[in-house]
Amino acid sequence: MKTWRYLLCSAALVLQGSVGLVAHAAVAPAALQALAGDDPDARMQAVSDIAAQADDDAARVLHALKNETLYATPDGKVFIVDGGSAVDAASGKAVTAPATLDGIVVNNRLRGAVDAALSGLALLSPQRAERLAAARSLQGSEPDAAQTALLRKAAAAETDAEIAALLRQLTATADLRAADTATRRDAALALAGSTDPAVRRTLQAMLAPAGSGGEPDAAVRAAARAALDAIDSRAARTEFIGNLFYGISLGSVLLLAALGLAITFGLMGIINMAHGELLMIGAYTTYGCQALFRHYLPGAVDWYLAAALPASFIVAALAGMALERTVIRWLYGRPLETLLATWGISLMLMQLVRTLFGAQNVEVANPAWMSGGVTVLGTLVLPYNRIAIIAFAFLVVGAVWLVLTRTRLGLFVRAVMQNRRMADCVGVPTGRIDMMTFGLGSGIAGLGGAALSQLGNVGPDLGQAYIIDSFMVVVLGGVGQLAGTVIAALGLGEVNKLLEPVAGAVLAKIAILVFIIVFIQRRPQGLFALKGRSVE
Amino acid sequence: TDTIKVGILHSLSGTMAISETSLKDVALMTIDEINAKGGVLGKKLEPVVVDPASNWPLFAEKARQLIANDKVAAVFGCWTSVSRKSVLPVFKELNGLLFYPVQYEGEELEKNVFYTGAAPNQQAIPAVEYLMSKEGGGAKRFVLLGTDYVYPRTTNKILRAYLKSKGVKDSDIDEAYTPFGHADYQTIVANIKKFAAGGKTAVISTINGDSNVPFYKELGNAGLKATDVPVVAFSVGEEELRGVDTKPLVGHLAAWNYFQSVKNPVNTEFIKKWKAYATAKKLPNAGGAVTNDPMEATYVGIHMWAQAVEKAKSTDTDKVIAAMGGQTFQSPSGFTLTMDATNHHLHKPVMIGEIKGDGQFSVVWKTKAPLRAQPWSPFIKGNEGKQSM
Amino acid sequence: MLQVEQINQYYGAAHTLRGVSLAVEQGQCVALLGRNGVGKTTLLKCLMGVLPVARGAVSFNGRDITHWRPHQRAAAGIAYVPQGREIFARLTVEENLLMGMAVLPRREAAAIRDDVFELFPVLKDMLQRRGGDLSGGQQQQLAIARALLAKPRLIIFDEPTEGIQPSIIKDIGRVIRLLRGHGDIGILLCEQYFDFARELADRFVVLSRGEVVAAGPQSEMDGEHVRRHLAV
Amino acid sequence: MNGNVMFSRPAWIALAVVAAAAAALPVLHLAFPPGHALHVSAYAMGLCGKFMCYALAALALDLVWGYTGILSLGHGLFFALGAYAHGMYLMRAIGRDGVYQSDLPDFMVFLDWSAFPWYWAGTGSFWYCMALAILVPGVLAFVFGYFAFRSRIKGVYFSIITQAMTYAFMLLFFRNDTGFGGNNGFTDFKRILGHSVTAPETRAVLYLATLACLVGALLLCRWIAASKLGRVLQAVRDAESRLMFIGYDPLRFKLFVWTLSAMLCGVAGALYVPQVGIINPSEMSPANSIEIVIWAAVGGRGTLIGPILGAFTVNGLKSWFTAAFPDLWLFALGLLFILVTLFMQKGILGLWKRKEKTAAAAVPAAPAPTTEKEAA
Amino acid sequence: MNSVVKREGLDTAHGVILYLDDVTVSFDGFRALNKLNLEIEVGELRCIIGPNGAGKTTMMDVITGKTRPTSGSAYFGQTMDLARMSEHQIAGAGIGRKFQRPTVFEQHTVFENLELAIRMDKGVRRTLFARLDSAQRDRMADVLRLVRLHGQENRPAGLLSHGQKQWLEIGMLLMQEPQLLLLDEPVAGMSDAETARTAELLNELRGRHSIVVVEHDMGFVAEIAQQGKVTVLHEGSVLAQGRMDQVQADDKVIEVYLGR
Ligand SMILES: Nc1ncnc2c1ncn2[C@@H]1O[C@H](COP(=O)(O)OP(=O)(O)OP(=O)(O)O)[C@@H](O)[C@H]1O
Ligand SMILES: Nc1ncnc2c1ncn2[C@@H]1O[C@H](COP(=O)(O)OP(=O)(O)OP(=O)(O)O)[C@@H](O)[C@H]1O
Ligand SMILES: NC(N)=O
Ligand SMILES: [Mg+2]
Ligand SMILES: [Mg+2]
Repeated sequence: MKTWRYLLCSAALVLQGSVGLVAHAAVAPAALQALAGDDPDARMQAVSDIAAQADDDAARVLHALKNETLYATPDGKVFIVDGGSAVDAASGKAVTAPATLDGIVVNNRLRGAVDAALSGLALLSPQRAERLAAARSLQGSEPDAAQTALLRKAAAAETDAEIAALLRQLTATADLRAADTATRRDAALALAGSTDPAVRRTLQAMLAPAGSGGEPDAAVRAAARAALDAIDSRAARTEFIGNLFYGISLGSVLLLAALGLAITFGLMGIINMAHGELLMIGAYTTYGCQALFRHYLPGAVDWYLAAALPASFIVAALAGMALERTVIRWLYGRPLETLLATWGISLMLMQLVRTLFGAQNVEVANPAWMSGGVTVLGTLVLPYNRIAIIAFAFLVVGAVWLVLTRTRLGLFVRAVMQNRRMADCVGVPTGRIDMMTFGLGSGIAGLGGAALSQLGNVGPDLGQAYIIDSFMVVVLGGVGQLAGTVIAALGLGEVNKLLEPVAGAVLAKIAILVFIIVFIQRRPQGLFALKGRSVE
Repeated sequence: TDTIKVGILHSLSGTMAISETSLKDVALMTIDEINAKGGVLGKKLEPVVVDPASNWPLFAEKARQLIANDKVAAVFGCWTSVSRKSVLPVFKELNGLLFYPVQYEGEELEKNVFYTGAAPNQQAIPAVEYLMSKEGGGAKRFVLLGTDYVYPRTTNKILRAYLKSKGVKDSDIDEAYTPFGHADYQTIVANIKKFAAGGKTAVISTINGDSNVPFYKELGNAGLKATDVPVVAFSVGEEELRGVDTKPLVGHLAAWNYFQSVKNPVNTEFIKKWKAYATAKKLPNAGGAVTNDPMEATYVGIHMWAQAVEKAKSTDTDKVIAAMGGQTFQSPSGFTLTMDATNHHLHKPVMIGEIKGDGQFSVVWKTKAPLRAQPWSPFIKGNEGKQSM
Repeated sequence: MLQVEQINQYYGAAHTLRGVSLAVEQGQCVALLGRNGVGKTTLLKCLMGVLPVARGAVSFNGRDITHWRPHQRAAAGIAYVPQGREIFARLTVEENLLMGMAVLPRREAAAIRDDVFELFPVLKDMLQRRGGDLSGGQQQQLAIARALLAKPRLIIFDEPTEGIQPSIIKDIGRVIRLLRGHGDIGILLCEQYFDFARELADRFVVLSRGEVVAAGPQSEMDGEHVRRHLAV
Repeated sequence: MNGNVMFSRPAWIALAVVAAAAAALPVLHLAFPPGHALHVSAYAMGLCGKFMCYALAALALDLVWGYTGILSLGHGLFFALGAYAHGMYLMRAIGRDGVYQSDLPDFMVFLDWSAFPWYWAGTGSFWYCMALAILVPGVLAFVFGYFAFRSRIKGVYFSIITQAMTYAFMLLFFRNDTGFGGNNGFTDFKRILGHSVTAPETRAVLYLATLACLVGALLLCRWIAASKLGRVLQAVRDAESRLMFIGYDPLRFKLFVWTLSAMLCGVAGALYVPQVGIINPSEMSPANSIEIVIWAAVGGRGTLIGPILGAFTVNGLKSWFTAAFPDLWLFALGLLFILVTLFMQKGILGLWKRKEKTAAAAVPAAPAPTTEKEAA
Repeated sequence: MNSVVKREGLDTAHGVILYLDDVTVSFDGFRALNKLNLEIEVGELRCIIGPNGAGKTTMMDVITGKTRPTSGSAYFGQTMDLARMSEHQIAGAGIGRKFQRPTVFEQHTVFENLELAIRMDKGVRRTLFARLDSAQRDRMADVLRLVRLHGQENRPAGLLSHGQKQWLEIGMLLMQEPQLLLLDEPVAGMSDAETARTAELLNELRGRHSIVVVEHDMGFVAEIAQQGKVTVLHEGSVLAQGRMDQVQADDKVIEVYLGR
C-alpha cells in the first residue's frame, strides 16, 4: 500500500508537469533530519516527503540513500559523500565533509520505499528502459480503486506496447474491485495474461466462498476461475521450460568442468586427480585478472573476462605442461600410478593456493553485463551469466572437436594416446605431443575454471567440488569419447534438474548416482562405447 | 615450566579451512596480546597449533594429543558441531577444557566445554522475530533453507515450533536442504520465487560453508531482491562475504552477536589489532582482513579463560571451570559479556545486519542487553524440565 | 647406408644381443634370419630406437644415430614394419595411413598415394573401418602400406609375411623387389619364411643367441652352416 | 611368484617379531604408570590401533586391487558400514545414559521417533552387530559385484561406479531421516559388553583384537594369494578374457575376492569405531576411499605387507605432520606421494625387494597395449 | 599322451563334434560370416584356409563364444548350443583355442601358465584348495619339453619372444585336453624347422582330438591335411572344400587366395 502512495504522489506531480516548476528547491532540512534519525516511521515519512518534492535534488538524495552514500552528522545534518567530495543535501552545495559523518542506515523497509519512489519518478521518464523497470517494480502490490485513475492516465500516455500492457494489467487488478460486475468480469478475463504473482493471489481470493470475502457473482467467478487456470497452466509450462533451462545450464557447467578431463583422462588415460586444481588455477587467474583490471584499468573492469579467458587458458596450460614434463611423463603406461602422483599434486596445489591467497574464498564478480538476467515468458529469469556459460561451453566443445578431428595435431594426439611407441616410430615427436595434449587439457580446465568463477566459489577447494562429477561425466560418456562427454554432461544436468523439484536436492543427487551405476550396467563402456575388436 | 601451553584445534586444510583458519589466527593474535601484557600467572602462553584437517576422527586424535601429550591447559577450537561431538568424549575422559566459539544448535551442556558462540535463542529466534515485525517487512511465509546436517536441522526444528506458536501455518513454511558443497541453486531459487508468490516471504538460510557463494550469486542474478524476499543467514559473516560480490545482495540479512561494523572503542581497537596482526604476519589477503562473530567469540573466550586462570591462580581444569562462572569481559560487540555459571554459555547481545555493497553489514536491529542462552530450547519437546540450566 | 657396429643389449640381466654388427647398403636387401627367440626383433627395435643399446654404435648415412629417438630416425628416413603390426586400433584405416606420412611435410601428406591401394586393394574398401577391426592379415597389409607411405630410405621389416595369404605374399615380394630395384632404398628383412627371404635378399645375416653366427651373400644362403643355425 | 610356501623362513620370523612387539604395547600401557620410561601412552596405543584398522582396510583393498586388478574407489564404504554396524551396538549400549535419558539414542529422541526403526532390531546384541559388520558390507558387495561383474564392467568404469556408490551412501547417511544420526553419526559411546570404552583394559583388549584380526587377515590373504586361486586372480588382472577361454568363470573369482575384501573392510571398520569414538558419514566420502588406495600404493601394491606398511607410513606421517607443521604439511605429504610414484615404482616395499633380487627388475613395464586395457 | 577323457554332456552320436549351420555374423552391415555351414567330425583334423579377412578368425570367435552369431546356429555335439553358452562354459565343455595373436598370461611364469590351463574343475573352491599331483606334474614336464620351453619354466611369459609365446599357447591348449582344438595360425612367426615340428605334433594329436587349423602356410597345411578335408573360406562362406591337391588346383581358390 505504502509503495503506491509514494509512487502516485510523485507520478501525479510529474503528470501535472510540475517537475520543471519546482526544480532547484532545496530538500527540506526537517525531512533530512528525520531521515537521519532513529524513528522508523518518521524516516518512512521523510522519504515520502522528499519523494513528493519530485525534483532532481530529491532524486539525488534518494539515490544517495539507496547507494549508501548518504551520511549524517550526529546533529542531523545530511551530506552526500561521493569519493572525496561532499554535498550538503539540504542546500545542494559542495562543502567539505565534517569529520563526524556516519552513514545513514537503510533497512529493507526504507529501501523498498526509496525504490518505489524512484520508480514513480521513473514512470514518466523519457527512457523506455527506466519506464519499463518502473512499471515492473510496481507489480506485486495491490492498488486501490481510487489510485487506478492515475495509472490509467499513465497508461494512456504510454507509447510503448509492453509497458502499456503492464500498466493495463495493473489497472485491471484495480478493476476487480469495481462495483459493476461486467467491469469485474472483464478485468478478471484481462488478467488471464498476467504474470504478476499478486494477481494470482487476488484471483484466488475471489474464488473463496462468497461469505468469506469471495466474489459473489457467478459469472465473475467463472471468469476468475478461467483466468486462474490460464495463469496456472502457463506457470506450469514456464516452470517446465525453466527446469529444462536449468538442466542445460547445469549440464554446461558439468561439461566445462569435465571437458579438460575428457582430454587428460579420456584421451591420455591419466587418472588426473589434480584436474580440479587446474580448474582452480583458471579461476584464480580470473581473480587475478579482475584484480589487475580493478587496479590498473578501473574504467574497463567489465571487460576483465576478455583478458581472463586467454590468461586462464595459458596459465593452466603452462601449469599442466610443467606437471607433465616433471611428473606425468614418467608415468605413461602406469595409469594407476598417475592417480597417486596427481593426488599428491592436488594436495600441494591446494595448499599452495591457501598459502598465497588464504584459505577463504576470493571474490570474483560478474561483469555488469553478466549480472542480472533476461525475463522470458513473463516470470522466468534466465540469468545472463548462465546463458553466457552455456554459449561458452558449446564454443569450447566445438573448438576442441575441431582441433581433435580436423587437424593433423589432433590425429597425432589420438595416435600417440593409442600407441605411443608406434607413433614415435612413424615420426611423431611423442614427448612434445604429450606435453601439448596435457597442456591443452589443462588449458581447457583453466577455461572451465574461469567460467565456473562466474557461478560459484573461488577458493582452494573449488576443484574438489567438481572432480567427482567430472569423472562421472567422462566415464558415463565413455572414456575417450568427446561426444559422449557432451551428452553425458547435458544428460546428467537435465535428469538432475527434472528430478530435483520432485525429490529435493539430496535425493536427486542420490538418484543421479544410482542412475549412473545402473546405466553403466547396461553400457559397461559408457554411453558412446566403441564396439568390436578394436577395443580389446 | 615457565610457559602455559594452550591448544588450538582448528582445521587448516580440508573443507572447513575456509572458516576455521582465521579463528586460528585470531587465537594466536589474542595469545600474543595476553603475552605482551605479561601473560597469565606471570607465565607466557605457548600456543600449540595442530591441523585436524576437517576430519572428525582426527579431531578426536588431535584433542587427545593436545591434552595428554602436550598437556595444554585449555583448547580453543572446533567449528562444526560434529567436530565438537567427536572431541567431547576425549575432553570428558581426560578432564580437559574446550572453548567453542561458533553458533550452534544447542541440545548440549558439558562441564568441560564453554560455549562462546550463540545458542538458537541468541540468534535464530530474534532474527525471525525481526522478520515478522513491521520494520523487518512483516513476513508471513518462510522458507527454511539449510545444508543437510544437524545444526540447520535443529535450528529449523526450533524455528518451525516457534513459528507455529506465532500462528504461522505449516503450509506457509517450506523446508529444504541441500548437501554439503551443493553448488547449483537454480531450482531452489526458482522454488523460493514460486513460494514467495503466495505472500510476503522471507528465507531463513542455514546454508553453511561453500554453498553460500553459489546461492547468493544465483539469488542476485535471478532478480530476487531483498526488498521482495529477504534472506536472513546464520552462517554468513564478513569472512564469508569476502568471496562474494555483494552489490546484488544489498539488503539481505544476517543475525549474529557481533558485526565488524559495530561502532565502539573496544571494537575499533580489536579491528585495528587484527589488521595490524594480519599485516605483520603477512597473512594472505591481509589487505582485506575482516573480523567476524566467531573471531570475536574466540577472542572473548581466550581472554575470559585467562581471567579465570588468574582468578583461580591455577590452570587446573576444575578450578578454572569454577572460576569461569560469572566472568565478564568488555567485548568488541560493545557489550559486557558474562559467562553463565550454570550453563557455560555466554550471555550475548543479538544483532541483525543488512549486507552493504562493501561487504560489511549495517546493523538494523539489536537487543538492548545481552540475552542468556537457552541451550535446551523450550521449543523442543522434552526440554521443558531443563529450562533452569 | 646403415651401419651397425658391435651393439649389445640387455633385458635386465639377460644379455640379449652380443656384439652384433651388420650393414645395409643402398639398393640392397639384407635378410636377417634366426630361430625363435634369438633376438631378431630385439635387434630391429634397437635399430629403430625403441630399445636403447648398451654398447656399440648405429649410424645411418654417415650420421651416428645411436642415441636418437625413434621419431628422429623416422624423420631421417627409416620406416619400420613391426612384428605384431602395431596398428592404431581405434583410428580408421585412412587415419592409420595418414599417420604413415607423419614425417612428410603437411602439403605432401594431404592425400594417400594410390600405389598402396594398387598393392593392397582391400585397404581401399576399408578406409573408414577401424584399424583394430581388421583381420590379422589385413592389419599386416596396413602396417606395410603405412611404412611405404613415409617414402623411406631404409625399410625395416619384421616378419612381414606373417599371417598373410599366399597371393599377397607374392605381391609383397614384388614390392620389395621393386623397392630394391629403385636402387636408393635399403631393406632390412627379418623373415622366418626362408624361401621368401632367399628370393629377395642380396645378403643374409644369421643370428643365434644374440650373436651373428653367419653372414654372407645370398648365394651362400642355402649352405649347411646356415641351415644348422636355423634348425631346431 | 611361484611356491606353495606361504612365507619364507625369514619372513615368518619377521612377522612373529613385529606381531610380538605390537602385542607388547598394551602390556606396557597397563603395566607401567604414566611417566615411567617404559610406559606407552593411551594416545600412542590408540594411534597404533587406529592405524592397524587402516592397515586392515588397505590389506583388503590390496587383495582386489593388487592381485585382481579391480581398483575400488569405494572401500571406504565397506569400512564405514562395518563401523556403523558396530556403532549401532555401541549406541544401544549407552542405554539411558544419554542426554535425553531414553532407551533410544539421543538423535532419535530428537527426531521425535518413539521406537527403533525396523533395521535397528536386534542391534542390542553385540554378536548380532558383529555379524552385521561383516555381513552388511559382504552382502552389499556381493550384490553390487554380481551385477557389475556380470555386466563385465571393468577398469575405470568399475572404479567410478564404486565411487558413485560410496558417494550415494554418504549422502544417504547424511540425511537425518535415514536413521543413523545424520551428519553427527554415532559418538559419545559409553561401554562395550559392559566395560567402559575408555578404561585402559578395554582399550588394550580392543587393541589386541585388532592386532589379531590384522595378523589373521594377513595370513588368510597370504594363503589365498599363494594358492592357485591367487594365480587365477592375477590372471584376471592381466588377461581376463584369456582366462575365460581356458574355462574359468572370472565372475565367480572376482565376486569371491571382492566380497571377501569388503567383509575384511567391515571388520576393520568395526574395530575402528570403538577406538576412535566416532563414526559419521564423512568416512564414506570418496576421498577416504581414495586414501585407502593411496596407502596400498605407497606401501607397494600386490604385496600384502606393502599396504600395511603404507597405511602406517602415510598415517604416521600425517599424524606427525599435522602437529609439527600444521600449515605446510600438505606440501610434504603431496611431495611424498609424488616421489614414491616416481622413484619407488613398487612402493616402499619395492625398495627393499629391489635389493633382495635385482633380477626382478627385468620385468618390463607393461607394454603399451596392455596399459590401454588397464586404462580403458 | 593319454587319451581324451569323455566329457559329460557331449553327445557325438552322429560322429560329428561341431556343426555350424547358416551362421551369419555382421558388423554394422558388413558380413564377416555369410551363411556359413561347416561340420567337423569326431577325431578329424580339418584345415581351413582362405584370404585375409575371409572370416576364419570370426568363425573361431563364434565357436568359442567370443562373438555371437547374428543368425544361424552353432552346436557342439548334438546338443550343446554354443550361442547360449558363455566363453568359460564352452571352454569347460571341451573346446580349446589358440589365438591368432599369441595371448598368454604375461605376468605369470611359463609354469604357471600351464598350471592354470590344467584340466580340472575350475570353480572357486576347487581352485583355492588345488594342489598339483604327480601325474599332473609329469604331464606338465612333458608338455614343457614338447613346446621346448623346459628350462624357461620360471620365466615370466611376457618375456618370451613372439614365437615362444606361440609355443606356450599351444602348450596351454594341450594341458586343457580339449576335445576340439581350434588353432588360429599356429605356425605364424615360426621358422621352417619349427613349423615342421609343429606339423609333427599335430599329426601326433590327430585322432585323439578333433582339430581345426587355420593357416596360410601351404607347406604346413599340406603336411597336416594329408588326405583329410581342407575348407576354403571366402567372404564369410565356404568357397571350396576337398583334399589339399583338389583345393590347390581349384581356379577360384587360385584366383582369390593362392595367386598365380
Ligand atoms: N621385454 C623383454 N624382457 C626380457 N626379455 C625379453 C623381452 N623381450 C624379449 N625377450 C627375450 O629376448 C630374447 C630375444 O627376443 P626377440 O623377440 O628379439 O626374439 P626373436 O628373434 O624376434 O624371436 P621370434 O622369431 O620368436 O620373433 C628372447 O629369449 C625373449 O625371451
Ligand atoms: N568388429 C568388427 N567390426 C568390423 N569389421 C570386422 C570386425 N571384426 C572383423 N571384421 C571384419 O571381418 C572380416 C573377417 O575377419 P577375420 O578376422 O575373421 O578374418 P580372417 O579370415 O581371420 O583373416 P586373416 O587371415 O587375415 O586372419 C574382415 O574383413 C574384418 O575386417
Ligand atoms: N555449529 C555449526 N555451525 O555447525
Ligand atoms: Mg621376433
Ligand atoms: Mg584371422
